Amino acid sequence: MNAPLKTVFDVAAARADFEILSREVYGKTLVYLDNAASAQKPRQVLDAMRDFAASEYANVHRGVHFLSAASTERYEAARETVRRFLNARHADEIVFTKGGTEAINLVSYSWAAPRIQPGDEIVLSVMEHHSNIVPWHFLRERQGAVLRWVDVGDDGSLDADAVDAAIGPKTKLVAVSHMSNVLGTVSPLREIVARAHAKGAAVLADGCQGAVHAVVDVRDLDVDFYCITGHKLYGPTGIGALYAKRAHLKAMRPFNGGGEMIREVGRDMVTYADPPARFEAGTPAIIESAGLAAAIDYLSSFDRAAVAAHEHDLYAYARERAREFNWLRVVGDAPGKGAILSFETEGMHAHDLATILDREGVAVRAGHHCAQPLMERFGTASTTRASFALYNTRAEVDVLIDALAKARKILG
Amino acid sequence: MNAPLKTVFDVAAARADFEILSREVYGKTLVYLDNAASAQKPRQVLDAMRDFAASEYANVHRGVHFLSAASTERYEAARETVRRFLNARHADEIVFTKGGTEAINLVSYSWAAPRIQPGDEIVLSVMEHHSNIVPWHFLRERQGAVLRWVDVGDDGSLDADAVDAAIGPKTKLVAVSHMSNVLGTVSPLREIVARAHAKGAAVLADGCQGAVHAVVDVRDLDVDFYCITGHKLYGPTGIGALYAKRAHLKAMRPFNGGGEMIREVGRDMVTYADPPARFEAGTPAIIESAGLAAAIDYLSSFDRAAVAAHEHDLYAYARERAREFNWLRVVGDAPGKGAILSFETEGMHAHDLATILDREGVAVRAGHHCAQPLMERFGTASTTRASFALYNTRAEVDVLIDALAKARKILG
Amino acid sequence: MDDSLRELYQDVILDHSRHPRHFGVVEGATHKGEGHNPLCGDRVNVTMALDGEGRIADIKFEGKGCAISQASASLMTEMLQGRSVEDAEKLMGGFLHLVKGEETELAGDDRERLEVMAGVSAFPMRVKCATLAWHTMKSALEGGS
Amino acid sequence: MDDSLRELYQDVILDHSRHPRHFGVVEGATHKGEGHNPLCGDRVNVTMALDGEGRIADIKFEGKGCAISQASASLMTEMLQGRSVEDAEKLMGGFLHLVKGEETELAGDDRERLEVMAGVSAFPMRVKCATLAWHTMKSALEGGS
Ligand SMILES: Cc1ncc(COP(=O)(O)O)c(C=O)c1O
Ligand SMILES: Cc1ncc(COP(=O)(O)O)c(C=O)c1O
Repeated sequence: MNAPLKTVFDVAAARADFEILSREVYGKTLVYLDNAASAQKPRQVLDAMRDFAASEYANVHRGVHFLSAASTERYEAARETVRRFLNARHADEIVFTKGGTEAINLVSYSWAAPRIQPGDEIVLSVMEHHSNIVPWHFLRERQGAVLRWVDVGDDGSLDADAVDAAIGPKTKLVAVSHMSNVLGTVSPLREIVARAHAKGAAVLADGCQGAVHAVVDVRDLDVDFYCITGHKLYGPTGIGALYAKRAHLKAMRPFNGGGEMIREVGRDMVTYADPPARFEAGTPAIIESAGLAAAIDYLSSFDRAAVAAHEHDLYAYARERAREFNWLRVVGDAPGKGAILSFETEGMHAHDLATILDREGVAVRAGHHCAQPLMERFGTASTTRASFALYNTRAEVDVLIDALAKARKILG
Repeated sequence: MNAPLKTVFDVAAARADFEILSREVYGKTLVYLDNAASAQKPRQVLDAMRDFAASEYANVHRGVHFLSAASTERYEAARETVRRFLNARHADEIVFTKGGTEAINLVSYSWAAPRIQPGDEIVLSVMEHHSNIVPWHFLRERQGAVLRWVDVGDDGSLDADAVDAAIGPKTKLVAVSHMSNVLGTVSPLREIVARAHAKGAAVLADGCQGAVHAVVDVRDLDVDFYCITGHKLYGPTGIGALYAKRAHLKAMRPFNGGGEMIREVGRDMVTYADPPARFEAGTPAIIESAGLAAAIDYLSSFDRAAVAAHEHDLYAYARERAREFNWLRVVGDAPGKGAILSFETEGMHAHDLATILDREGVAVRAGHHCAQPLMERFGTASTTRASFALYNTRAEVDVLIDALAKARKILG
Repeated sequence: MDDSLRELYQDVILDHSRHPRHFGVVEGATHKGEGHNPLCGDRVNVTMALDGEGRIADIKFEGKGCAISQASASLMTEMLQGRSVEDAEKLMGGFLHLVKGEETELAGDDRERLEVMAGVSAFPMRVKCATLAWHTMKSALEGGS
Repeated sequence: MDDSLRELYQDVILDHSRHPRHFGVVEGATHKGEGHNPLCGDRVNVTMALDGEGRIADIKFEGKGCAISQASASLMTEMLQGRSVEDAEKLMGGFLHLVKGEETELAGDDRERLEVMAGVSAFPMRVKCATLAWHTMKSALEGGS
């Protein structure tokens, strides 16, 4: 599975793995800069899924026959791949989910809901994605939890002291994204965890963006819960994973009920399987697990630091070139931030801009990016966002900049 | 999308669509008879997913750019395909889920949980799959619901009168499988619905098996909730769907919280989107939705009645040939049942049998089939199950019978 | 430059979006509506005062949004001022067809004035932007103040 | 017939599974355990009476299951009768390695008698069947009665 590490990052070679990147839209070459919404998938991932489905597929677990054994092995090997990717201690600390959103909801329903008393607090940053907000709003609406919000600085940075200040004796959980999908801000996660633990609060890190752009070590971070999603990791849709410390999982009640997650079912009793099975009711995303493992293997085949440097170069170049436009205001400029360029444009609405960029072949996202509290913080309803992946190039940044200039001509 | 209907079912032509069927295991041709656990996928499904991912993929909704629009269109077209497949009135009555299990849990969490008072009753048949039992056990454990069980006859048939008798003034829901995954029994669903409605109870039908083998018309059935799962329908893993009457969906609270399912998110308030978006938090199984649509199109390209007749012929032939063995007792022989042959074998344990069959290339399932209450009803811990799909043949039944005879020689 | 873009962002549209007519709130409105575009989070308010004969004596809108939604709201208010409720509903039906690229029952002067919005039909993802104000107007008429 | 099948279902195994030794419940047991194989729903009970010196004076099992699990339980009880708790744990370690096809520390007579179970290693899905009774015995020793 582990190809030798490529130590210099060769973007042209990587691009060749992504068939979609050579397609055209409206007669222009596609410039895909909507990676924070979802990344494209290399042929290694698509091949892995197709080959698996066409040659080894059956339902997992409980089956005695050859294909079922092969599928089960493949599925559990994917769990081990995720474990390694996050450097979790045990494979049984990895629960497969349908995506990042479900992973957070699992924590909300299975860990938090039975533990939350009215007045208990959950600390959130204002830069959270709705997926790391709404599950906590449920606890507010249904059980009287109190949400305590931590602001970010004007540059979008999140300060561990500010988080610390929000944590009180009634704080049960700190829920914070590892990397913001709008600002690119990378949270001081290790420090936040230390502060939270010192006060007896657990920490959930939303790693849907963070795990894509940097090496994650959940043991070093000492985080209680960490979630990832396949489709942003160059992997398939329909799969994600939750890391949770073994002790947490053991103490958590089930989320969905169904096959595979039980020990015994009677008419008036039911007992549950041990983790991680307890949290994987029903037939899991079997084929997608092979795709996720292939995606992680793909990403891991590169020197991650070289990829990060490449992405940072793209961001820095785009940031620099954006200075040409005095009508463009970048939102989020924290030190060490990831390769996401969000901006407002004076007198031009993000949607009009995105429509014009689209006709130039440039795919960006315009809107609130599922982060309305953050939009409110920056006094806007929407921004335009160009987010970079390993396969993007400086030449694509140039296309973006030219397209922005054109849009200005039309709308300005 | 709609190829002309093939009016005579040509099993050899269909087999050619399933690459995996020509593989060998242990040097023997694969005879895949574990279809009730999960069906194999035709190249039409695998191609649809791969082509989509390699040429049109982006995240759905909220995106202004070309690929996002194309993906959204594809995703919503899949919803329309499911609507048509079930003959639902409106596409917004179809909610995509990660599978059959999640669909039932959605009803349990979003519809039932807020409506169940201690002592309220849920009526279940003893032949339910754990996925249609455990979510109701949750309501028993957490909210004091009472489960009322309806027995099946010795031949495995489910009687509408028996269901009716179990429905009382405190019954909120009748949860029953359309077709049993162990017995093959087809429930008298239309009658059950009429009886339940007459007494003010809603009906959830677990169609994970039923929808595979017969044409479903949720309007004619007048059922309140109906669920399907992709992987048994010759489609991908990681996707399923819930049909629910529009009025139910409108009145239901959200299940998972996250992106796409909100209208507005503030620091101290949240409002939710209309159905079906309200129940589809986060990035959905986008690529899988194209696969599911392709699977439904594939199945619909055949004369369904001809497929059903073919499957029934396989069952009848296997049933007949099984009479050669006086040590084999069939479990489930209800009139009109689907193509599932479950049996006990005197002096031979199902797992030993399945292991020997496996070495002959024959994949069957042995165990409790996620239906422990049913096993208890029939006084056994496990059965062996051969379940037929459209691509199976009489010749494969012969291989099964020969393998059974061999097993008897070894174990008998 | 792409023809469909030129058609979409023609001068009339940009002028309406930059200098929206009937921007504000009708004092003593008899009907109010609030609309929300989940695609972008944009919002629009429509206020109206109906006279005794079911005519829209006054109509205004307020809100922030993209050029399409602003222009559409501005054009709508301009056209509906003084028209009957019945007219408003007919115009809306015709407008929806127009921006979806379907056969439209709009005719004469109405057709001519709304024609500037026809370019939206080449941009399916933007149709909601164009129809937001109209839907809000309709729900205001249905819901009352 | 497949060699690995012949190896798995050799006569000794089938004999043990058809005529299990030490089948039943130890009266006045000092240690009890209940095991459950989620794969098939099979169950096994192990009861033991330990004497003052930490020896297994009596051991029996009860339960239904596949040939592999029954034979394994029968063989286990036969071998552990009269052995020390320490021995039992060592034997278990060796047995687990054996059925997984790994290097095993079993030797001499123990090795010879358990060798009949080595065929399980070619059937990874069945390893749990073979180890069920042993795990149950271990948890009985740990948990007490
Ligand atoms: C009758 C029945 N209901 C529910 C399920 C669960 O569906 P899924 O595996 O898609 O979660 C299955 C299959 O496992 C089934 O056979
Ligand atoms: C920071 C962040 N958290 C959570 C999510 C939700 O993940 P998913 O779309 O896999 O449900 C996303 C992406 O949509 C995200 O960017």
